[in-house]
Amino acid sequence: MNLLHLHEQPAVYLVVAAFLLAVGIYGLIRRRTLIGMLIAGEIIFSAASLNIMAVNRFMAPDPTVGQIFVLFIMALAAAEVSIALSIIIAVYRNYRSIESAGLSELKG
Amino acid sequence: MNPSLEQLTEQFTGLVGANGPAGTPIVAGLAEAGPGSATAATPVGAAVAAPAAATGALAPAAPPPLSPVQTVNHALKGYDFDATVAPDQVAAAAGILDASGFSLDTVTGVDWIAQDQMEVVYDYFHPTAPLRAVVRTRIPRANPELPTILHVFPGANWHERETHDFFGIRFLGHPNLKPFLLPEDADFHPLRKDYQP
Amino acid sequence: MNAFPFSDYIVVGIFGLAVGTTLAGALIATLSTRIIRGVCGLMISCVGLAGLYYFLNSPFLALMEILIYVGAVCVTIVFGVMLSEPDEPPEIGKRHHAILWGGGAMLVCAAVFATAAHLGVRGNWPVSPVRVNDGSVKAIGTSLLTTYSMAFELISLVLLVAIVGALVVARFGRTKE
Amino acid sequence: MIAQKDSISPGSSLRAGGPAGPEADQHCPNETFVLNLGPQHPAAHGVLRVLMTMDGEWIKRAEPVIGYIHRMHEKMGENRTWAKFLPNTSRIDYLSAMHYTHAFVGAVERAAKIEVPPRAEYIRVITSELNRISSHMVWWGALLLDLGGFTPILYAFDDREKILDLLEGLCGARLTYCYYRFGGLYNDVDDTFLNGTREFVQHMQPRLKMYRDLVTDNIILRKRLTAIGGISAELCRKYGATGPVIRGSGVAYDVRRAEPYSVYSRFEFKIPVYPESDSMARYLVRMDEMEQSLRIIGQALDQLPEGPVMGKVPRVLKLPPGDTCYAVEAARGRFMVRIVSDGKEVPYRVKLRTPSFSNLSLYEEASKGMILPDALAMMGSLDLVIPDIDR
Amino acid sequence: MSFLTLEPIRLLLYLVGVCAFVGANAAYLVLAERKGAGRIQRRPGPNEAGYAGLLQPVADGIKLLAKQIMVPPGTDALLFRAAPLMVMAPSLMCLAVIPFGANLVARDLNIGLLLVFSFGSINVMALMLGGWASRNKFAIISSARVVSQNVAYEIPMLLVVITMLMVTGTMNLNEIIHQQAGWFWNWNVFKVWVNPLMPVTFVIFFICMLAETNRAPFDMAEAESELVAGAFTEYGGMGFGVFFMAEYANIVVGCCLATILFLGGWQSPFGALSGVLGPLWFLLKMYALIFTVIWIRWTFPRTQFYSLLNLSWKILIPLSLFTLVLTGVMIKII
Amino acid sequence: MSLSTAIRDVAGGFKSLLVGMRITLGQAIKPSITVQYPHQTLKMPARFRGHVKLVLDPETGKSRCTACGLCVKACPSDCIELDGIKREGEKKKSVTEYELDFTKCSLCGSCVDVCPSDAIEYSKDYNVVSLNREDFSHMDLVKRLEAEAEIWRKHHPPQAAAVATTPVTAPAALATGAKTPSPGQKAP
Repeated sequence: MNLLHLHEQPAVYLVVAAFLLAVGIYGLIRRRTLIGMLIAGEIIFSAASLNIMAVNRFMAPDPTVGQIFVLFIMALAAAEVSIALSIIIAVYRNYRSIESAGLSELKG
Repeated sequence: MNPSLEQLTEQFTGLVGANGPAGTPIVAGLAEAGPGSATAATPVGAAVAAPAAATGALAPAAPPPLSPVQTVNHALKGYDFDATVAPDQVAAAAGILDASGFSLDTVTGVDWIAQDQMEVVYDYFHPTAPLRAVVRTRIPRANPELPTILHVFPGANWHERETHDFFGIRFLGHPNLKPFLLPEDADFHPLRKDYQP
Repeated sequence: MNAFPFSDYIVVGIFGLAVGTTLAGALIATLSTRIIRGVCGLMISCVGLAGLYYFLNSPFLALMEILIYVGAVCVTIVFGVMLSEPDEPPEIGKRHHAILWGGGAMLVCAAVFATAAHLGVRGNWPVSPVRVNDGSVKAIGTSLLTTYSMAFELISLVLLVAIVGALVVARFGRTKE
Repeated sequence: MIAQKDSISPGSSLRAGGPAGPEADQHCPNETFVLNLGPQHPAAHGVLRVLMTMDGEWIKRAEPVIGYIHRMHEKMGENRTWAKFLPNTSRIDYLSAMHYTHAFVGAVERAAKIEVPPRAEYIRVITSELNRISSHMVWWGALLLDLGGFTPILYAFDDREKILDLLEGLCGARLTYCYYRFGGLYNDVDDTFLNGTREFVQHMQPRLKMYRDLVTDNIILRKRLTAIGGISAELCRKYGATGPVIRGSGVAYDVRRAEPYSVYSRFEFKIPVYPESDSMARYLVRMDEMEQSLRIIGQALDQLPEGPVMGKVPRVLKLPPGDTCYAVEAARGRFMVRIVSDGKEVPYRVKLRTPSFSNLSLYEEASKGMILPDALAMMGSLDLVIPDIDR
Repeated sequence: MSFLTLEPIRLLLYLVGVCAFVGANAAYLVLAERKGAGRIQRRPGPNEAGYAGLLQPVADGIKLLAKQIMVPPGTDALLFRAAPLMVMAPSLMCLAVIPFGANLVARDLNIGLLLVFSFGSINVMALMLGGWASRNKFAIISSARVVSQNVAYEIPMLLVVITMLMVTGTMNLNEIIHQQAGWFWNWNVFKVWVNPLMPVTFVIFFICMLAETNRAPFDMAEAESELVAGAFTEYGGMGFGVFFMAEYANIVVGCCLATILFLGGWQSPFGALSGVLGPLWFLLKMYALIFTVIWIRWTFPRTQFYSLLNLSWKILIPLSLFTLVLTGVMIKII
Repeated sequence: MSLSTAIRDVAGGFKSLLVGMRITLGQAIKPSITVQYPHQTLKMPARFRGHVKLVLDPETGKSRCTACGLCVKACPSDCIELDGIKREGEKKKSVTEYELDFTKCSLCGSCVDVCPSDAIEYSKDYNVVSLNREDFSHMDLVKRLEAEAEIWRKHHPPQAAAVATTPVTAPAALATGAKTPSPGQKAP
């Protein structure tokens, strides 16, 4: 593997994406506030996008498909954030807390 | 809507009684140094400025009786109506004036140290009629307390606080008699005549 | 294509910068106790990711990443932080619980990372010999409005639903007063 | 980097409002915070402090805290002779010093029965109205500053400078005139002043039109002031608000008409009244008042009689015992001086009833539920002068 | 191949050039603003430092540099320090794709327009973080305002830009300018045969540009009579100075964009002389717009925050949507 | 609100903005009206009230003040201190010390009003500056008068100047005295 052509190696992108995924999962587990979990979720989204883009760039026959799919993910992420935040704010208004542990009473 | 002086005189006479506020310790020295009507009784011929809205009937020319409720020549005194009431009647007096559409001008005090009294003066003006009314009361200097008129005129809030600041007069029922114009930790009352800085 | 002597090194350096930014941002985003810094980490990570997209021959997506993530998502999250509790609450419960949980999470993540990275590096990914087009903005636009018009419509629908839903939910919280 | 474990994080101050009392249960979170506006804040003209309890940008309660430049003028009055107190009066409301001096001089003249020559009265009216215009110009510029328009105050000061030059040429001072004396005036007017005032009246008409085009008709200003900051006539009455505030609420109360002093009864002028009782109404009242003041000045200049400007005043001024009031229409409303004399050379009590004090006292009531920019615009439309409140 | 044609060297030169351009502009636009305000208010403005006050920016800069940068206790010091940089960097980025002349562009990107907007959006984030990190109530209210305002005005602005994309069919800024060659009626703002409402579109763009750059009469973020200095309340010295410079850099970018999209960029109004004199025409148009911005600031009072949002949601967005649809229809018909 | 009124409102509002911009542009092309203070100065009007100063009597070249103390009594802020002695052969006292506490003075002019011999008047100095507080809290008016008297002496025939120093013969000298410029017109 030539170090000077690192940016043309699909494996590099895949490893970075894997790292992002792992970090995102860690955050999702360890974060105890909803917003923190939301951020971790965004990282996981990023990992997926990067993975798709890498595959799209190096292996796919039609490089537009991956881009369109990533666009789709971005739109989803934006939608998700707006919805999630409005829920968080509503929850906060009602419970004065956005700790995920405190929300168990929602189930009842 | 606009009240006449006769109406006011009548209402206030009903309030304080014909012979003066019951139980108000008006000391005899009033005519000499107090807000006596001696000057108001002089003829209007020596008018100072242009004749004011002279709706006021002239005070009687003879040496005036110390009537608690009287009309005054505006051109001489700057107000038309002068009533002396008992300390516990100030709110009722304010109620009468409020019903007649008066507006609170100011509340202030005068420290009559020689007579060991404090005078609290309520000035009223009328927004639509050319009328000015003054309501005064006297309270003992040792225990300067009288009821607030806050519930009649909410604007009295600041005036009463200021009067409390300057004279130490306590307005019973006032919710917030903290130092107002004076520093927050002020425990002195500068307009008392015995105040030493 | 370039006669400049060190151009390769520069390119690799910039690439390393992008990778580093992405990873560091992601770490900040998940590890910092302050949510606001977490958002900043997300932002940094997204900027780095935009750089990676650029290297992946897609400047369009790179710019969209910045426009959407930094300009919209992060701003929305910061706004949400302002309107609600800002920080991670201190750990409740016993210390060894936290260590246990942290260790467990770390293990899981390490496993995930190892598997995915192994697959990425060792996986025998077939490379398609033919390329239909160059993946330019023009090609994306054409495909979006022809072959993938469904996706396009879905994006707009999702966004519309999101707007309406966010309004409804946030309003509901407000009327509770 | 992760070291910040302090209990208060940035921004938590936004919600660090009142203590969560029993009524603030979890379903009705108390999301207020206290904003300390002033004593040094650009919108607090001078050293006024307003403690605002806010819910977001909405004001739940705005409590003015005053007294930062309290100087106890009333006690000063008890420590010096009547004449020595005269310079103090122009320092209470430095922007309309003439009116304040007028009230004190008038009260003493009324009590001592000093006759003022008619020429002096006319000149008092002219200078008072000039002073009113200059005061309104400062208000106009300052209100626009509050609203973020920077240029009008300089245009207003350009015109105000002309007034100040006139008055400086007349009595030597630009702000704290001390021009009226018991029984008359400090000195007579000269032709420079009379011609200058005539020129000024001519000059102001197109300028007022310019003000109207530039600011009054401006859509942004209209949006900022119309239907905002309502103060009802009843509220004005209960709080004793006077001047343009009550006239902007549809009540034609003007001391110049209600208790005509000096020679105001000899002039024709309208009392501008707007019934809308919003900030714009107060704005328009003041703009119209400038025109009316110009009208009065014009009439007074035409009718100005010849004669002395100083009446007969005893060398040692001793007022008869008793109390006397004298009220004038200052630029901000009714200013009343109540003097109590015990027959000595020194006042027994001087009470200064200032308009801004009463006008501000209704602020707490009127600003409930407004948003911050509107509340500040309303404060601007009240035309506060802080020394006038604190005295 | 000369040394100068080497891409990295060229880019480095442009980097220096852009930085110098922004720096000079930020410094001297402050002076121009103060001079302009002086003219409008009939006073000379700063005129003591140097000839006619020309050294005033230097004096100001030295003063700001000499000041200690205070970080208030209890704030997030890192974010507090990072915010000014975050606000400055994107405006520099944006200038990289602005074509000042036919060949005078640092990076002639195919999607230059998108780049300007994507980096322009970082601005909001930076202001918000600065306000948040200051731990000051005025600053937090201000940053909340910044976000609402920017969200409200980004929509009509992008709608207008989409209209222009439909008219021009490209996101390459230089190409947009090329399309407006010829006499001045070929400029987009006068192309009423494409869209009768083109001047209105330009006005919408200009208004949105004012709002996006937080300029008077839309300077709710730093409404000094309400919020002291808004998000910058706690900043002093060069921290404040950088925010201040970034504000002017943003105005420059905004006016550049308006010039390119509507006023024909470096094209001369007479159909000739736009080759060598191109940059001159460009700067002329840009500074004319900047002068208008200054002129507006010193004429009007500040708008009220909620009517500001109303203006966007109730007037500008419907209007820009209408022009968008109208343009689409017109393009289809022609 | 119907659409037509909405459009009319918007158009009217826009027009009002344009009118405002026209006005400011119109003002911008007019010359500036400010006075560049250190470079240009204004002439103070004749009645300008600056700090008080002792008047130099153009006939004697001395102060007219008789140290009667009326101004001290009239001053509301107690900022005048003066002292005088009765010299040999003079009917009245003459001032030896006149200190004004300018930090307290409110320029009300009561002292000038009450002065029976017109010995004090307002100076036209408005830019009295000092780095030293003492210069204002103890403003020595006699010293300032001396500076004026110095100029006065220069403009007078030597015998008059000589006479001025010997006050006993002053009336005789003044009878022959030349015309005097009025030093009051020249602020130092």
